Amino acid sequence: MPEILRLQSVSRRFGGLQALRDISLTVNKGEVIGLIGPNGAGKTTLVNVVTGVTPATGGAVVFDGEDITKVKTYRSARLGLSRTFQIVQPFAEFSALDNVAAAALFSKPGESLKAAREEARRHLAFVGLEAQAAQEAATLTLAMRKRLELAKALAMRPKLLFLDEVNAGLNSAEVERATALIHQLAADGITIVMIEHLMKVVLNVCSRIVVLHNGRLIADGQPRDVMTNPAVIEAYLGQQYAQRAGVHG
Amino acid sequence: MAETNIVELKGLRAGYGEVQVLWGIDLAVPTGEITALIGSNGAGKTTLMRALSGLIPVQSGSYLSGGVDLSTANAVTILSHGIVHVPEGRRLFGAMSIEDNLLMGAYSRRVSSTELKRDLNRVYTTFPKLFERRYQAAGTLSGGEQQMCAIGRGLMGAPKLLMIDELSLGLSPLLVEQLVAALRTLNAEGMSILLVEQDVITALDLCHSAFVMDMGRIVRSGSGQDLLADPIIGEAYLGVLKS
Amino acid sequence: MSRSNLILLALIACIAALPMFGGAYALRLGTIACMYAILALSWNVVGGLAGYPSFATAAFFGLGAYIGGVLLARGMPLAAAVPIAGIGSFLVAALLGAALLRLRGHYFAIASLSLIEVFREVVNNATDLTGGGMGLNIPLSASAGVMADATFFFYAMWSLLLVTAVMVMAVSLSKLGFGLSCIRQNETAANMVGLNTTLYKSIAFGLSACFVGSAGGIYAAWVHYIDPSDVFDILYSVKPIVMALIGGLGSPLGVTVGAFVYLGLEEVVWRNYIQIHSGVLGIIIVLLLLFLPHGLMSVGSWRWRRGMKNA
Amino acid sequence: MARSLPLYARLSRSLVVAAAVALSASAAFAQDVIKFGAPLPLTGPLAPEAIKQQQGYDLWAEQVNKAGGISVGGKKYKVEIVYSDYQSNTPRAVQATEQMITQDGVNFMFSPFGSGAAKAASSLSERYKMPTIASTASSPQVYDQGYKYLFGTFTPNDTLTTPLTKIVKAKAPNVKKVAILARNDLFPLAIAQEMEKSAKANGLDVVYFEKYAIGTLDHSATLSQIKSLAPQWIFVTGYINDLLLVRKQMSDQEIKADVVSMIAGPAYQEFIDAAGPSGENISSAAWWHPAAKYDGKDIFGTTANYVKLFREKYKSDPDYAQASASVSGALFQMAIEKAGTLDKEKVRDALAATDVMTFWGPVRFGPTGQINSLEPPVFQLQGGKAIVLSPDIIKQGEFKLGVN
Amino acid sequence: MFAAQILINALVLGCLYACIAIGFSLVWGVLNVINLIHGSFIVLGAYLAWSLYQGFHVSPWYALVIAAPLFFVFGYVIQRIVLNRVITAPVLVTLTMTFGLDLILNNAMIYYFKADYRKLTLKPPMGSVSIFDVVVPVDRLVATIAALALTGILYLILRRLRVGRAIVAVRLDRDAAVLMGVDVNAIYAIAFGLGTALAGCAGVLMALIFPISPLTSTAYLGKAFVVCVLGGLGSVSGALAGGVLLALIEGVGSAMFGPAHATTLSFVLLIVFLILRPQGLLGRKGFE
Repeated sequence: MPEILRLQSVSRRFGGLQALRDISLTVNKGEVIGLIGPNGAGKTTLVNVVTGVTPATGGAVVFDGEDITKVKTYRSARLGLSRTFQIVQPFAEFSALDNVAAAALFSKPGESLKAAREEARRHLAFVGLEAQAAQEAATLTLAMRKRLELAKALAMRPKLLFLDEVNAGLNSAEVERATALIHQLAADGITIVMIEHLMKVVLNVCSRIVVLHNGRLIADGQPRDVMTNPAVIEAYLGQQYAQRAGVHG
Repeated sequence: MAETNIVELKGLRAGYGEVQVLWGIDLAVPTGEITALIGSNGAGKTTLMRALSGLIPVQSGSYLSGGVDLSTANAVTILSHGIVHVPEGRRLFGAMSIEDNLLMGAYSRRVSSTELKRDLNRVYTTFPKLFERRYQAAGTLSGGEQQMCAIGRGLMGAPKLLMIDELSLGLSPLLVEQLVAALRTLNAEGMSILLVEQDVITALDLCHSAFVMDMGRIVRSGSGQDLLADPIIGEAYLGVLKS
Repeated sequence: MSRSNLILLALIACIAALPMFGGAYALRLGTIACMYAILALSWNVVGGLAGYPSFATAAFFGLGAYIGGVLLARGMPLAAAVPIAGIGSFLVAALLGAALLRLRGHYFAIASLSLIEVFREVVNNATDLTGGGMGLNIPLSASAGVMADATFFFYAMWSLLLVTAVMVMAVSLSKLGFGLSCIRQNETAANMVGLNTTLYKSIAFGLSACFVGSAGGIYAAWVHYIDPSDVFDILYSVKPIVMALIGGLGSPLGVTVGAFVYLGLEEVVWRNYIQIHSGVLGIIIVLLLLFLPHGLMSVGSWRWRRGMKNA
Repeated sequence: MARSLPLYARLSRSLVVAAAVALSASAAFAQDVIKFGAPLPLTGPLAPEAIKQQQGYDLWAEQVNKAGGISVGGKKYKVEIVYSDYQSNTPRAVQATEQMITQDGVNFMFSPFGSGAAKAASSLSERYKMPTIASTASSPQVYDQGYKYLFGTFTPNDTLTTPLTKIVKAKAPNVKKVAILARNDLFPLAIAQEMEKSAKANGLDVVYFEKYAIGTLDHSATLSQIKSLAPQWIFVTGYINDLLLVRKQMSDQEIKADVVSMIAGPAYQEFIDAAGPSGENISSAAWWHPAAKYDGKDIFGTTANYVKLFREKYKSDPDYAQASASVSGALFQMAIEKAGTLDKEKVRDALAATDVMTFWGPVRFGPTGQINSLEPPVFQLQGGKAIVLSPDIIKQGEFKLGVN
Repeated sequence: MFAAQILINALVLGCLYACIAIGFSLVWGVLNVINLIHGSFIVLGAYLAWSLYQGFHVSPWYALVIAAPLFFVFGYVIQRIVLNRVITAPVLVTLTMTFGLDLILNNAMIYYFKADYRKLTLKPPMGSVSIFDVVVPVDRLVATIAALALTGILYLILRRLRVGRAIVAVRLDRDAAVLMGVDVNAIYAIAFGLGTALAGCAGVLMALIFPISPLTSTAYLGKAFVVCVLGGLGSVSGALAGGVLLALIEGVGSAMFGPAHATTLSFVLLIVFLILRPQGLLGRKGFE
């Protein structure tokens, strides 16, 4: 499979804190990758660095053959790199429709507002929010806002989609619905990197898992292999659990 | 007179503005015990702690401590009842020295300087590292030292109930062990502890009893050992190993 | 076209009838009112739509007045000098905006405030071109009498107001306005959907400066004499904001009504309290902010209220 | 405080009087009052000047009304002055002028303060054919616009600097190098430029000529630089606060020179009071000085009488700004009485034909309307008092060298 | 020698600038409010010193002691009654609010004191001291020492006192401070009171040096702005560094390019600093 994203020794430092150390990673077209790790491991920072929200302090990011390390966020968004936010970031005063329309409008130069709204309707329908199209984003429920976030990301016709905890705070029915959507996107050929805490979703959806811990990449491979990797279990669930898993396993 | 529960919640609801996060929490923290609160990210644990310490208002339901209704109390009043919150991410005053951070912990208590000295010394005895660096800016400490400082700052508030959010976050196992040992000692001296912890085993091994949260509700409670064997823990939290 | 925009156009049309009713003094007040409405509407593009608390209005007013004034003094006709003042202000603002609009909140406010100071001192020291502290004399256009002159400048300012209002409405209905609104609500997210926020903010800053600068150009021709401390007066920055706050941020109608209400109040206060009028003005500002924080139009156009949060 | 309280009380009283007059004017006695409009910068940076202007106008109005009023064709008219605050803001000044002409129905106008605002407002006077006297505009550009209705009581700026240079040249042969420091503002800068011209014309070497920004708080660097150039004559222009600051910092830095001149500070009593001993031997020039000895035909009579009346009312000595305001009123009064009518055209012609001695000096207006009959006095602070050095007819003492 | 004189001038003036700015910086840092009344507070302090000296022969040193509590209460009350109601509003609102308050205070001063210039002239004057050829006026020197003492007192308050620690804590992390039981509104009022007291004391010192008039308030405010941005917000050492830097820029700038350009230079530098280093020279690192 041809690669779509390559990280070469990417680092990010916040003052005294080394949030990312020397991360090297390749993402191939059509993959669905789970990016996991305990709280504070650096997952969101990684996504921020790739999307240009926080610039890397070292290393390089190559997207679709282009070095985007120093490229501004809006440029990489237009290149086909899109994301959702862990804490949803809607345009609060806009209707759901206009939220999605904004994404359709600005990701493609020359798009008209009218055409963008038309397109937005399709994406809203896809995530099941057509009934809420006229509703102000701030008044949507959390689950709806998460789906809105997804519709926004899709409206940008991404080549690579980062999903940052799309399921956090959702109930199990909502999670199932979201999982189905992700499956469908993967089937449509969109490359996906998802940060996810719900392991059942990760295992259900992802073909590959990457584990971060304390800013380091500690595992990268098939779900089975990664999940039985003692370093992962120790990092993710604590040393004692790792020992017990060893005893039982 | 000793109450059996230092905190008792019935049907507590809270959230941020229009977004409701907690949907009726029933929970009791027994006096003198260590209670753990576990659950996945976004389950509402931190929100619950913020409601308990008065950082966000309680929308409805009851919140009693020692027979006193605290549901409408502000942070200062709640502190005066000995309920002290060590927040997630430590939230130290980074530019202030360790000692100044500790002194801030005692801010709400109007006590003599000798008493302050004594309490400071107690914290320094518990965490000797802090004493060594007491004039160093808290922001320059390592993660483990920061957590010690945060707990120490909490201790300076003379807590009856110490609430710690994410004790082990970002810490090495050795450090976690040290902190756990310190908490056991404090508990043995009579302090009640409410712990939010993502290292499930650490939490369940340490606590007397635990509550499992999901989607803003308490979905299970029981002793630590019972819960370790409970399949719901796997559902909510440890799904990974069961597959 | 929304109802409030139609009302605004109707309001502006009504103002055009002023010369039929008022004398020269009324026309002067009308000219001033149109001028401030232009400043407030222009400010609204940056402050209301994009949510950046700009205090740079006076800087571009002065800049436009001086560009216009210098050209007029060298014999250029008004019809050429004013557009050049507008375009010049646009370019300067757009370029500066690219650098300044990276700042947020307080920092942006101060930087934009400092622009006034910098521009004033630059003009002050460019004595050969601007006359520096001696001020700049602008020759009278062939005087056709009191009323003719007053009417001419009234209509000049009125036309600019009309153009400004149409511009502001067009912007708010366009992709640009849509993008600025995104920036106000959530700049990170706006970047994330592929919006070139720097470009949009610069254009907004430039557009706003363009009409302010043009107003400055007309003003220079109108008063015949400008000096740096008069045209680079911080009140030209503050008053439009107060007007927008009175009317309710964001809505062009609200801002325009706010401008007229404010000037009406000021005229009354000024006439009746010579010694303490600026204090009375201060009291009005304080009371307004305490008791009517969302402005007069807050009942009518509640949607715009949220703009305040990000402002 | 001791000084300001009664002053404030007086001012508010005069306002009350003015208000009362205004009220009554609108009623039955409307015809018996002549209204003069006076836009003043009561607030903003020029506020101190506004107070002086107001004092001058008020004193004149009080004297006229005490004497029964201005007689026009045998009928006595009381004088009323309509004030307005234009906030030291030129467009406001113009607006206020138009308001007074069109709304308040004033009969005659006084210009707003300074050359800039007077010029801006003068076009209105011309359009409305409103006789107007500018009591504080010296710049010839104000007058050479070809306007018929504008008159001014200040001679051009060079009439201040030229006699000053002459005296220095004659009495201080050691002076070779001049340093000029000017406030970057209309009047101070214009004076400084005249000074530069007259210094060069007299063969002096201008070793330093710089402007300082309005609102400058500190001059120490500038003064250090001037000190290093060792000029024998230091010439500074600005408003009182600037000059006080410069003087203070000069003595702080122990800067000495044979001649130190300041315009316009030493003409003001406040400057003399505040500078104290450090004001000694500072020279200056102004359009008028209370030491002048003119025997006027106006309502105030002799200069001495004017000073006496002023002292009685304000407990301080008048300076040129106050006197100019008063004489402007007196000139109007004489022109109206001579014309025998309130007709604006006729009063204008009477003003243009003015040739009279006043407490201010001989008054004749040139073809542009600017006064051309005055020889402004040069003076020097000696022993805490301003001593007139020229012109010879009012000379009080000799020029002294050395400012420490 | 000329260079040495410029340097000494700048050092002395810089400390005075720091004194002008420090209260402004405290309020900005802790309350996140750009306090446009600050300049008028300074002028009011100067009038207090002048009135006490002219009317009652109270020396400015005693006036400092009188001004501090008076201004503290004044500031405390203004914050509690007016500012606190809009404290969480966006910068536009708080800024416009302080602008309105400034109009009121400044107009009141013009009304009461008139706009003319007063000067507090000590009798006898303090003169100057000269070392080699470098001259330093004694009153500036003394005012500088007093200014340093004031900043030192503020430093001690913030470092040593319980309430000072709380002010710093609120500045660093408002929510965490609430968790410590800090009454944020009270701390805001105290910080604003302290800022006002510092402005009043600065005014007393400035009365020794500069002519007094309500019209000078904008000049003081302008200096405070630049010093804060250059030095960094809410930090005593930052204010000192910013003050000296500004004085140096002005001094050297006016010697090199002429005094008319000194102000321009300082404001251009302010904008450059804002864009490149918004935290200022010493911002964010230190709090003291």
